[in-house]
Amino acid sequence: MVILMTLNIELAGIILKNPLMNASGILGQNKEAIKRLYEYGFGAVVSKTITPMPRIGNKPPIILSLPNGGLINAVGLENPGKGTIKELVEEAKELNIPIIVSVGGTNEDEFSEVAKEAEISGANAIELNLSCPHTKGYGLEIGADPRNVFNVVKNVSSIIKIPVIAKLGLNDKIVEASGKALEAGAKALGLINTVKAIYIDVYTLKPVLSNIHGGLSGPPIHPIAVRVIYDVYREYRAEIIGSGGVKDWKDAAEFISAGAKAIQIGSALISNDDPKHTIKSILGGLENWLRFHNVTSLLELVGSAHRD
Amino acid sequence: MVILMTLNIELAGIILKNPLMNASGILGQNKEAIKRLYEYGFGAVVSKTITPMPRIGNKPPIILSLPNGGLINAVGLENPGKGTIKELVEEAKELNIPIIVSVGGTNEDEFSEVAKEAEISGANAIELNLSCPHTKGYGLEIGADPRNVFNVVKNVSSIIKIPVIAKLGLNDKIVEASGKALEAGAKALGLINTVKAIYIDVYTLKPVLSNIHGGLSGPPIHPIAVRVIYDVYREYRAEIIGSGGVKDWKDAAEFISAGAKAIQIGSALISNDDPKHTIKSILGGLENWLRFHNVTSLLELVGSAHRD
Amino acid sequence: MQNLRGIGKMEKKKFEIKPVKIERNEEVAENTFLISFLPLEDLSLEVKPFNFFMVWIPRIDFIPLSVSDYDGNSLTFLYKIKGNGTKALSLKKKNEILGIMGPLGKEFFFKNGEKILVVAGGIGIAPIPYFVKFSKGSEIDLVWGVKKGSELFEVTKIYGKMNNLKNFIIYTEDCSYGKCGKALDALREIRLNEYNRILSVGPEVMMKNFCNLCNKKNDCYVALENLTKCGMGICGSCYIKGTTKLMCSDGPVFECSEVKYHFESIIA
Amino acid sequence: MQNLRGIGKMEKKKFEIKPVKIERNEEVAENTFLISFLPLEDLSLEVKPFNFFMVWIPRIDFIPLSVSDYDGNSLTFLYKIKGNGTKALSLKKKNEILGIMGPLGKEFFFKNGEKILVVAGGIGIAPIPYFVKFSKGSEIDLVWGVKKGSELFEVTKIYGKMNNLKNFIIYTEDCSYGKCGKALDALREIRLNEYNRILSVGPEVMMKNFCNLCNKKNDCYVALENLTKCGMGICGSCYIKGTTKLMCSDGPVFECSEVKYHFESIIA
Ligand SMILES: Cc1cc2nc3c(=O)[nH]c(=O)nc-3n(C[C@H](O)[C@H](O)[C@H](O)COP(=O)(O)OP(=O)(O)OC[C@H]3O[C@@H](n4cnc5c(N)ncnc54)[C@H](O)[C@@H]3O)c2cc1C
Ligand SMILES: Cc1cc2nc3c(=O)[nH]c(=O)nc-3n(C[C@H](O)[C@H](O)[C@H](O)COP(=O)(O)OP(=O)(O)OC[C@H]3O[C@@H](n4cnc5c(N)ncnc54)[C@H](O)[C@@H]3O)c2cc1C
Ligand SMILES: Cc1cc2nc3c(=O)[nH]c(=O)nc-3n(C[C@H](O)[C@H](O)[C@H](O)COP(=O)(O)O)c2cc1C
Ligand SMILES: Cc1cc2nc3c(=O)[nH]c(=O)nc-3n(C[C@H](O)[C@H](O)[C@H](O)COP(=O)(O)O)c2cc1C
Ligand code: FES
Ligand code: FES
Repeated sequence: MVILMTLNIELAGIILKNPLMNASGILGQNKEAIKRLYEYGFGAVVSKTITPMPRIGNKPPIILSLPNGGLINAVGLENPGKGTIKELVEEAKELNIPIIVSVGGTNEDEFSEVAKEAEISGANAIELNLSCPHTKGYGLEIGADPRNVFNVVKNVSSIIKIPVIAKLGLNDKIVEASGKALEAGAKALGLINTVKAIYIDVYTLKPVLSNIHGGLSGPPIHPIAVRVIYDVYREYRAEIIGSGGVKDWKDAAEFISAGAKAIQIGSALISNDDPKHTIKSILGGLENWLRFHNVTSLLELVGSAHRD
Repeated sequence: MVILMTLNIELAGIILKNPLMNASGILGQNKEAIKRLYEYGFGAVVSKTITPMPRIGNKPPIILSLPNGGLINAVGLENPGKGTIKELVEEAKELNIPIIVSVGGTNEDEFSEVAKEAEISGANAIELNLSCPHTKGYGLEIGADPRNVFNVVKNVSSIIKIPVIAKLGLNDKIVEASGKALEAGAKALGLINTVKAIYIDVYTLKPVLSNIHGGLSGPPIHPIAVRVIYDVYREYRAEIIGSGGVKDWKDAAEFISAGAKAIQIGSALISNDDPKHTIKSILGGLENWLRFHNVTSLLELVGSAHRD
Repeated sequence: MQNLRGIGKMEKKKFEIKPVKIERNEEVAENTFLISFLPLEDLSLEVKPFNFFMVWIPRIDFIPLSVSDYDGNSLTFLYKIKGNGTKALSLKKKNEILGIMGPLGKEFFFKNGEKILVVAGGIGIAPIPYFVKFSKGSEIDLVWGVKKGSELFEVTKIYGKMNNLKNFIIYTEDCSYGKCGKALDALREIRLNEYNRILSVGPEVMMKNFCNLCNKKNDCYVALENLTKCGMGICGSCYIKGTTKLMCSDGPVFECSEVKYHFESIIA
Repeated sequence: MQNLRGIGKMEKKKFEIKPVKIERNEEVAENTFLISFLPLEDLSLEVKPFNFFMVWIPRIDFIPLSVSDYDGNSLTFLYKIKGNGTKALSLKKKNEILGIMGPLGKEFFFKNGEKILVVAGGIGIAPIPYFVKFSKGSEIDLVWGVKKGSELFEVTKIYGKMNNLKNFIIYTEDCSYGKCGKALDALREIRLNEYNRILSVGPEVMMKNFCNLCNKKNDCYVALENLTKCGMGICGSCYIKGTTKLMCSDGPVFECSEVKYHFESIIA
């Protein structure tokens, strides 16, 4: 107990017993999955991105492992619609773990509609998915335009009181867009989402994902995410949740040094490795890392790579 | 001889005995290096990016290997200046291997100045580096703006007769920028360059590259490059030289299926692996791949992933 | 067409798509096909009973199929045409190339001399031959029930003789062959206490009823066939209602007690 | 401060930066320092004589240093202050953390009973102790020349006794110790034909002269210290003039015949 204390962190006003959470889209669309994530040992759980109406998503193959150690996915924002939020939040409350509802939409009204539902259901925060790279109309098109980011965040944060997190994907203006999100009322930023990619089978000469395009995640994108976190933190000293390729404590520590306060883990949860063990060993590694630097709280290391 | 014939390909009017070349920046800044590249077994050699005046580049560390299997570099466009082009081209002529001179600059005049020198020296083609992600003023800022791409390519192609290749890096408008480059007279496109990234040492809490920011290359970026090649080929059926993470014949074959006619290899040449062996085994793999698909020329497989 | 094996060194990982060539794809009973694959690259797969693979039919579908047989190289599946995916698969010809992802799921077999009863319904027979072959040290009795006699095929002719397969009883609902009735009828006729474990594989309704009938505490198992989209434990589509388990990662075989809530949600 | 070893599994690759803790960093002679490192993570390095490492002094420099000693865990280097990088290194204290990249370069040693003469100039002595220790089956004679006696230190006190080190002759140009003169003077006094190989390590001008003096065809070697920026064979900064070789990948030890053009371009 005393030892784990050191990994407590406050993010957007929410106290997390540790800085790790699942990345949105990894489980998190029904109460069973929320409980499974809880059992993995996370400090908070994040729902799958929820849109106002249910979405069926793409036909499999929707997720593949690649020879470069990453995953590529085009799930297509499959989700049961906003009606499911209540069940997810209730389960999290029962388990006494903070829950962040990931919110998707094609325009300000859709985002607001789901965000409102999340607040009513008692979610601790919402995360606006402004960055899905493979579903037309839902995501990257919005997130890559700082004005759109401003408008969506502004709209949503004007109608709800719980913290709003803006999750942005890799784009040319990500630093500017981050600034706009903060200006519009985002309490924290989620950086980054998957990176647009394609995988082709050279024997059949066919793209493998049914959607052809997908998003690259896992270790390949980690140094790209570090760069974005570093640049955004340098500019705004914002609260950042890092996501992208974290598989061990060093990856997590690198995000924290760059400026992240919390960390989302997605691809590393494939059942290849034992997810409980993965989380435990990341937390253990981070604890040792605090000891190594002779500090008692993670906060002291957030953004530490920016010091001289 | 008869077997290797199948890997012949014509790119931007140049006949290559095989579709592989080094990626710019991997050796290629003096005649000794040109010969070394020739000995690796490439179908063409590419010079380091040359600017009008010599550049000293960044202080080491300038290149690192990362835990995710990629490299990160911020060489800083070190090069001996345009005066060296003659020596490089002469060496290539002596060895009877086509040479592409990579050209760098901060504005249209600088690009034109070096391009002209390359033409006078007898280079087979020039490659405009519109995509260096870590050297301010030289690259990505130009390549990410389709109008700038148009202007530089137009300027250069109006003053020289040898083929102009436009090398673009990952950016939001890469498909549009590719179109502009072609419109302005580029005979082929180089896709992609490294992707902006940072690597931080979690023990000393310091970014490791002296330049802090660097470009990610190697296997991590391969699926991203496939995506760009696929999208650009789909739009324009352009001649494309693929670059990004090719380490074996399958990676090369994936590029070709996506639409690449030729392939540049950079990170896979680190002396860890034996470069001669790497090239030989990629060529051997591609030959078998042609046989597998029962075709006699690579050209028949270029863009094959776009067929129904 | 030539085999590309050995061209390059590639790490083969469980969740990657691996190219295979169709060795045979034959209708062995009505709408029931036996397909076998040869890998195009060195795979060195470690395949265990009840592992399954996602089979990729390029640009058409990606469907989970249980390993029906494996000789260290050739990988055999048995499938029934259900919809588009299985239909498309049945039209694929010898030497065509597909992709496979796997082996997925947890293994399930016994080598320790136990007595095991398997009750298979319809295409539920698919994983049984490899299970029997692998559970060498165990004695296995098999009950296989089908609706119509046309669904039957000669198991030992296809898979070879299995010495540890002791009794093999067939039920047909159309009474055209073997015993007349449903596979589960056997549960009333056989003394279940003689078995260490009892396993049922087949349609969900059948497995649900099986779990209600099977009175051996903790030793009754079923092999689920939930919707499987990723096979790697992250999409959540295969979850087991009322539990935190995922079929693709924790199954497909579960004890009846683990899937109680899951079956309760099925209208029988 | 605590050792983080064993916290997580990490692949250790040659060209990655690996964290090390300074175990000692002491001036052993004028401007000459002995630094040893302990890895912070399990490395299992396979270090051979004449391998070198790039030593990372965070935010300051990244400099190539030859392995001077290695006991399977602690890694020792010997360096001379030349400019900013080596100066900064000399100011680093025990327990501070640096990074190392390596081992780089090709190994160079003999175990087969040959007789070897080594002529080291100044800090060129650095790689010799590990070379001697590794070349167990060979008999080694060592000549070490320095400008001033203040550059000397007791080699065997620091590195321990080396049984296969037969004769050890010291030259000083200021005549304050040992023989009076330059290391290369030894070449005129020693019968070179008694040796199977002769190796010189030191300033470029010295090695150039050595190659001119050394008359044993193909058996005269030098260890180059070209500008080294990447250490992995892709930046080209360490190229050997007139050849297609790279010092970092093909060296640092070369036969005199291989570096003829290279030395020709040196004035003096
Ligand atoms: C772990 C696992 C192992 C399996 N092993 C085998 C096997 O060895 N042999 C075999 O023939 N089948 C097996 N199946 C079932 C097989 O995957 C489905 O029959 C197939 O996916 C149907 O695809 P389709 O496109 O042909 O039909 P669809 O068009 O997808 O569906 C056609 C009909 O089948 C129903 N259906 C779809 N998916 C399933 C499912 N997973 N379970 C039950 N009904 C379904 C649909 O509701 C619909 O009524 C297995 C499934 C799982 C999860
Ligand atoms: C493979 C290899 C192994 C080496 N091993 C050792 C060793 O074990 N011990 C040791 O003390 N040194 C060794 N060196 C040399 C050492 O790397 C340089 O002395 C050091 O990089 C100088 O860095 P600096 O920043 O202190 O000096 P700088 O400021 O870079 O330079 C100071 C002076 O040294 C000269 N200089 C710079 N680099 C070199 C070089 N590579 N060779 C010769 N002169 C140079 C400069 O021209 C200048 O005159 C080795 C070099 C190589 C390539
Ligand atoms: C299968 C899968 C589904 C995903 N679905 C979503 C989603 O619904 N909403 C979202 O914001 N991000 C989604 N993502 C992105 C992840 O949340 C995360 O940002 C990304 O995968 C990078 O983290 P990782 O490298 O740890 O996986 C998904 C990622 C994967 C692999
Ligand atoms: C060390 C290094 C130096 C590079 N220098 C240049 C350069 O000067 N000009 C350029 O256009 N690209 C440069 N690049 C990018 C490569 O040409 C190539 O586009 C990129 O590395 C992706 O290919 P790879 O994954 O095969 O390395 C450099 C890459 C590396 C690793
Ligand atoms: S199929 Fe995706 S979690 Fe099981
Ligand atoms: S130091 Fe870069 S090639 Fe040798």
